[in-house]
Amino acid sequence: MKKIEAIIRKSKFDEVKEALHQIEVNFFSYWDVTGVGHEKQGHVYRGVSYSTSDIQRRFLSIVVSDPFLDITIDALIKSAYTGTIGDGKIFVSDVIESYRIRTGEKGSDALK
Amino acid sequence: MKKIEAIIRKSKFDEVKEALHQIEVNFFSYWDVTGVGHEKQGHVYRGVSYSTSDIQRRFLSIVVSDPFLDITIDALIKSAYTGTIGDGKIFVSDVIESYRIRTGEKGSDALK
Amino acid sequence: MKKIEAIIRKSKFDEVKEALHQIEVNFFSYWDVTGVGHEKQGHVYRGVSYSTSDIQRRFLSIVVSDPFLDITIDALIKSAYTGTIGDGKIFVSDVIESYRIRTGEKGSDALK
Amino acid sequence: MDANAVLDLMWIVICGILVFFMQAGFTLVETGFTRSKNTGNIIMKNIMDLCIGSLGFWAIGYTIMYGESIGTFIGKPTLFFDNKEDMHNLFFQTVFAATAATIVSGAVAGRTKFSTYLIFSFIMTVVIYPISGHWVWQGDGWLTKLGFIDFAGSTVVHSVGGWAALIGAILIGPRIGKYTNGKSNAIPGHNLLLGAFGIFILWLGWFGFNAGSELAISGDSANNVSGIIITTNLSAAAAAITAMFVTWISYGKPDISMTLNGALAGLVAITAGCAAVSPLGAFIIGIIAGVVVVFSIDFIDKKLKIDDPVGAISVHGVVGALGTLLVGVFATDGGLLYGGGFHQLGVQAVGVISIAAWAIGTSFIVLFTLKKTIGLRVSKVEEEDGLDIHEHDINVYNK
Amino acid sequence: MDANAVLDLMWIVICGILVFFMQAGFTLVETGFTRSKNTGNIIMKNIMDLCIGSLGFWAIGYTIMYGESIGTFIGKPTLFFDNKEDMHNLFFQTVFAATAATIVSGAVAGRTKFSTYLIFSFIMTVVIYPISGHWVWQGDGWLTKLGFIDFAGSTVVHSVGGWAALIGAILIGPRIGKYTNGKSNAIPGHNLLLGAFGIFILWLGWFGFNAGSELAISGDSANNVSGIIITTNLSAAAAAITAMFVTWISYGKPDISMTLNGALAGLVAITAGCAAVSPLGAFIIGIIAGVVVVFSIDFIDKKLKIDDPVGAISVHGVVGALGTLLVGVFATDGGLLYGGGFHQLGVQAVGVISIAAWAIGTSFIVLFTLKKTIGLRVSKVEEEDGLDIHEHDINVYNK
Amino acid sequence: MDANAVLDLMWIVICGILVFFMQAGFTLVETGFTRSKNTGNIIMKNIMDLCIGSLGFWAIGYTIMYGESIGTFIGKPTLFFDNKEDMHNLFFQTVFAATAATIVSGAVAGRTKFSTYLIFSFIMTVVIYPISGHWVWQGDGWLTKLGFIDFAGSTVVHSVGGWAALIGAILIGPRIGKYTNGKSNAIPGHNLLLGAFGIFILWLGWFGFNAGSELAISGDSANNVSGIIITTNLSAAAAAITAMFVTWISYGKPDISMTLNGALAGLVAITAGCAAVSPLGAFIIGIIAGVVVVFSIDFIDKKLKIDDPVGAISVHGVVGALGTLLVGVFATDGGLLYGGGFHQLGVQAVGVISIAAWAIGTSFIVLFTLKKTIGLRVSKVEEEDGLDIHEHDINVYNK
Ligand SMILES: Nc1ncnc2c1ncn2[C@@H]1O[C@H](COP(=O)(O)OP(=O)(O)O)[C@@H](O)[C@H]1O
Ligand SMILES: Nc1ncnc2c1ncn2[C@@H]1O[C@H](COP(=O)(O)OP(=O)(O)O)[C@@H](O)[C@H]1O
Ligand SMILES: Nc1ncnc2c1ncn2[C@@H]1O[C@H](COP(=O)(O)OP(=O)(O)O)[C@@H](O)[C@H]1O
Repeated sequence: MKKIEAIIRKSKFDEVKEALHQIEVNFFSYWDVTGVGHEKQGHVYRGVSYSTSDIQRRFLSIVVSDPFLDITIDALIKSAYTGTIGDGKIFVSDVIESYRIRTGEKGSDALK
Repeated sequence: MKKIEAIIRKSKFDEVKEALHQIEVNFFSYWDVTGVGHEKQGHVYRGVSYSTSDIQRRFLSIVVSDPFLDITIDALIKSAYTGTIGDGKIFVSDVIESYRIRTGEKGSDALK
Repeated sequence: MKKIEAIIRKSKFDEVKEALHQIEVNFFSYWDVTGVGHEKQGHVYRGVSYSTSDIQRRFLSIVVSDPFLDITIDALIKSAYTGTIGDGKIFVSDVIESYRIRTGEKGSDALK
Repeated sequence: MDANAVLDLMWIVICGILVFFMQAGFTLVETGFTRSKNTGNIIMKNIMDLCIGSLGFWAIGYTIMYGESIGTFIGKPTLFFDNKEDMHNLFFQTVFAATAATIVSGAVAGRTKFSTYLIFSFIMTVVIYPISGHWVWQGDGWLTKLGFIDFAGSTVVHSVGGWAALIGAILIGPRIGKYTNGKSNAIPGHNLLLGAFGIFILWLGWFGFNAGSELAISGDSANNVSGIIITTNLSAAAAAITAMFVTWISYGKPDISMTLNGALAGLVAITAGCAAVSPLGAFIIGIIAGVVVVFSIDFIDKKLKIDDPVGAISVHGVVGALGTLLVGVFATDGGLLYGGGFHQLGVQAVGVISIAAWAIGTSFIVLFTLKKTIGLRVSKVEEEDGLDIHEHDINVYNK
Repeated sequence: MDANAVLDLMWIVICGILVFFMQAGFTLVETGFTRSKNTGNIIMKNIMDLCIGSLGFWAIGYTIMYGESIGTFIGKPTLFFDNKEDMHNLFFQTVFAATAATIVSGAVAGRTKFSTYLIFSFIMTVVIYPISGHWVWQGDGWLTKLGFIDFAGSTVVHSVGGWAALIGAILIGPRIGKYTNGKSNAIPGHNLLLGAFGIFILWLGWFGFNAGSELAISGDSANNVSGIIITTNLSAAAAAITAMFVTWISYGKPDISMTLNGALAGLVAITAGCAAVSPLGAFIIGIIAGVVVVFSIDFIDKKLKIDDPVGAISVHGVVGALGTLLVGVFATDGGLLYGGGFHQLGVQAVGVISIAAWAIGTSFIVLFTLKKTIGLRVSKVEEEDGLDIHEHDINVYNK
Repeated sequence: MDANAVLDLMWIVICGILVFFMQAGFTLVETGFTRSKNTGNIIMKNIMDLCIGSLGFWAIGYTIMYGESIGTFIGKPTLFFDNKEDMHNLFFQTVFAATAATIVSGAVAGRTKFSTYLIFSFIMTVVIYPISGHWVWQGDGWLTKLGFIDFAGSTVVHSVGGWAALIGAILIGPRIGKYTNGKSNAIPGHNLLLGAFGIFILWLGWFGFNAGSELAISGDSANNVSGIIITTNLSAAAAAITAMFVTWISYGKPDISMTLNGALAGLVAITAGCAAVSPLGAFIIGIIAGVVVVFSIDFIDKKLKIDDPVGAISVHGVVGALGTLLVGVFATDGGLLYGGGFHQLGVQAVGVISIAAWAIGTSFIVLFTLKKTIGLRVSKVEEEDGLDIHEHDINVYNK
């Protein structure tokens, strides 16, 4: 099992969700984070101009069984893409074990 | 050391916290996330019915030393359980190193 | 590649960010969490005294390539330090793969 | 000035101040019923239509409405009104004009270009609203002569705003994601408490709106004023309760946002007849309004697929027209149920229809022209990210 | 109507409008002092007790209270009040009735069934409140005849609400998690700014509440009205400062929510005597109220273990009774400190106790019956998830 | 009392109530424009300056201001004002005093010790404000005798508050992180909607502030009152629009918080001359205020590097002075543009400067003494964590 953490534009979320839905990845958790990265936004507040690289983003945490890894990455990259700086990142790491609280199931059974 | 990530019902949080407390796991971090999963909630807003699988949940991140892993999982599964769809998931992964900022301690010493 | 998760005091965030900037770690994501730990805060609300170990903290998730790991940890420990209980923790884990959505780049190239 | 005249002036000023505060109520309702990313834009639209209205109505709008009648159709305009004896009336009418303009804002929330909105708001206040207003309230207008009754403006203010809102919502189109695969989707407002508090403020202001429209309080007007306060309050209460029960029965739960719309509908409905109907009449008008508003919102959203985030078209347009018609039914003097026959009802219908035609026609011309020139709508990216960040470079909510 | 009569009517209408706005203040205080998951439910309760009160008091409550006295105990009811000369009074009394009802809402927040609340609110407005009100304010009531002074309703409105709140809080029981292992736990409100803003609105409305209860402003009443404004303001200010210092000393920090409750307590306390005491008397009454309210809240929470999220029982019940008694001490005409002896104080005690008995008795009967039939309380799951989602199918706060 | 006298009293009471409500407006603007971690502290400061003002002005401040003049410089103080005939004036002046005090709060938000603030607020209300107020409004004050015109207090109230705010902001120093490497940093407010709603309330209250300052409404005053309502409204509207366009041009987008400050600036600017200028004059004064306020905020922040989170120094101090001077230009009777020559303008300058000197001098002495004794500022940790948690042991916002 792998954990995929994707940090995407908030405005792309609906498309990403739809894309995951298409490949039947209907299980994940998300929350809003602030991202620091290449992208910079220039602002003026009460006459003070400032530029910030702290940008609102959405963080998705998706645990998938190994066979699903590639298509999920693929779906994410395609649906979250705009081509301009700030599209975000995807990180993959290992998950040793998964449990479904309701049933106590373990392993990739817990992911379905 | 292992990282346990548990995604539970918000309404179960107090019980889970108490259960962790019982087994002396008094160290963790949590935040609110939206979960997408089996559970679906039907709503009506201004006459429009809609059903959403996006449900408010609480995300717990608990790093424990290896001997604590099993009892923690156990406590989580028991205390977060209701038996109806949407009880949530637990994911376990490896942690290579831990530091306590205050003392610079490393390894499982940092976790106590 | 390694993922560094640091849980720090909110009030130390600006210093930490500056310290990371110094060592050219300009890429990360953060969000606010509640931390449960040693630190306890005593409060009185409408005459009821209570003490809580649930404290507002900031969670930083930083993925770095291996050579950057040590200096990043170092910078974090130094800048987030106050010496009193509740300074927070740092956890390190493995990342198998990283992608930059904008370019599709993989591996540590995706992190720059 | 003698005490009675002072009383009248003071009453008008106080009521004007209450109506002024309705701007804050509209702002809260509109922000509460929509998403947080557009809050700043809504603030600006609402403050600006108050400012534009204040300047525009003083500069010319007031005399277009109340100036000496040119052929019962329009007032003779003079610039920069400055008649020391009439300032209280200018004030009272200014805040009414601002109300008409602000109604449109809610229906087009979340997707409209700010600069375009400013232009439309200006035209609304100095042309569209005062001309049809002249027909009814100037004294020599053709609808007055016909015997049309719209005491405080169910039609003159609310329907005009509501019909312009209708045209706006149609021409601008729905928000992205509102209708997909031919289905209407729910886009919950970001803070219903703001909405509820806004309703309290509007209800409060409405006492000024209706009872101030007596334009006097001395002598015989005194009891009229308090009668109006009661009819206004009863209609609002009845409509809110009714809307709640309608949703309770139709959707299974007492719906908050519809109940709030219900209260507003009750207020709009009684506006035309608040001085002409009995308390019992007001109560029944409220019940009717509470039923109609729920089904109207439903119909416009699900059947017509016109995206109106706050329900402005139904609350102000549809219920405004309805309330005006109901005067022909419930007026204790001349109403159908009081033995007056169909005459008054007929006159009411003529007024409702001709003013609807005027409001729809003119706002279509204006908005269509704006669409073809500077455009009505922000770009897709701007809408998705929210108008606040693109139009005003700000996040309203921060740490 | 002559100018003086118009002045009186106008004053009553304006004050009624101010009191009306207190409903918004109560809504904000109650939502601010409780958790976000019940916000929508609180909105609905507060809007509905206004609506129910508006209809119920018009339909029958007003005449139960002010109708011709049947044995000094109850007014002769007539249905659907429609006396053109008296509409301003109906309005003023309606918003008072709604205030009494809404007080209960805060004490039972976060766990009460919505439908049950609606029924209780109705009975409160048309039976419990108007009957004891008749005793004091109708003119022929037995307490009036005894010489009982409750100028604007510390007892008639606030204590009645407060005692009903007490019974409600007891019968419904504490919120889950409020008392564990015999210890009271803190459940901080979700937005104290709402609470603070609500207090400003209540303070504002209270000027109408107290000064409007003069029921006139012409002639000699004019100076009474402004005197009342001052006593009201001084008592509120003194009580807020006092409550702040009491908490500063007892808990180590100036506590915000207690300071807010302090301001309210000062307002409730002066309500009975606002026209009978001097500014200095008002100042001292405020100080006493500010001390008492803090200890009362403490006592009810920690010793009696009655869960009252907003402190309504203390603020309205206890301090309302206290303020009524203090009239017997500070009334410049007949008060203990002004050489009037214990007579007035005795009369005040009789009034306070008999009305408390009435309010406690009747609300016990009603609520106990409701408990045994449709139930008072939502289920455990509903309470944990929040009333908004289960009772109204909505999240008030969204993106 | 005859009907005309009652009318005057009633008008003053009503306007006082409106001005009272401005306290809520200031609270909302100040909280909205600053960070959430200090919200509770701001609530407490604003409630407390109202309470302190209410008690202090009654206890002594009012007679210092309006007591029999001692050498045209100060009123003869008497303790605990208790003149039944004059309570309406005490009330009206009390809420004015509270306004002057509360202006300071905004400029020193986010870093000031609460206890120190309370002391300063008390001195402000009972010494600084009433003495200079005496010079202009008591009738025998030396500035009155000179012919200085400050109808409703651009200088007497707003500038005094603004200059004290200036000294406060300088002596307390900027918030941590506001200026780094010689550069001004943006610290966005946490909820601009609160700010906007606060502005609506202030605008509302300002009708009472300005039109109430006529201190009468009967007879000839009636038309003055409505004239003032119009000039007040026009200036606010013109200034808001102007500020919006200035930011649109300078920064590329119509800035929300500056537009809100613009509206306030228009209100402050017209306060001195609201009864002396024509509608057109008010319109132009508003435009000037709208331009000046933006550049003044800019200048104070970026050039002077004085940290004023809400722009109080510019809005109240600078624009207050400006508005007072402009009376010398636009007064229809005696203004420069109306052929009155430079005389009035000169007198206005004398008033503006001498009151500025007084306010700056006295608040410097007081604040400097406080700085050297109990300290003005919280510790670094307290500021970073937020004043709420350290000063009041509370989080305002919870779940
Ligand atoms: N090394 C990292 N660790 C954690 N989050 C990262 C890292 N690098 C980037 N991010 C997240 O990805 C977001 C997008 O990255 P950015 O550099 O702005 O654009 P791009 O990926 O197009 O080069 C950042 O705002 C941040 O949230
Ligand atoms: N593969 C996954 N990755 C991340 N989060 C998940 C995953 N599967 C489920 N979750 C989280 O667990 C929650 C509960 O899952 P759900 O399928 O609704 O119920 P159940 O676990 O009882 O089958 C989801 O709302 C989501 O937050
Ligand atoms: N085992 C853990 N897993 C996850 N988060 C932890 C863990 N231990 C500590 N934390 C986080 O670190 C924060 C600081 O820890 P605390 O014990 O209070 O202080 P210290 O690290 O100085 O001993 C906690 O509030 C919590 O957010």
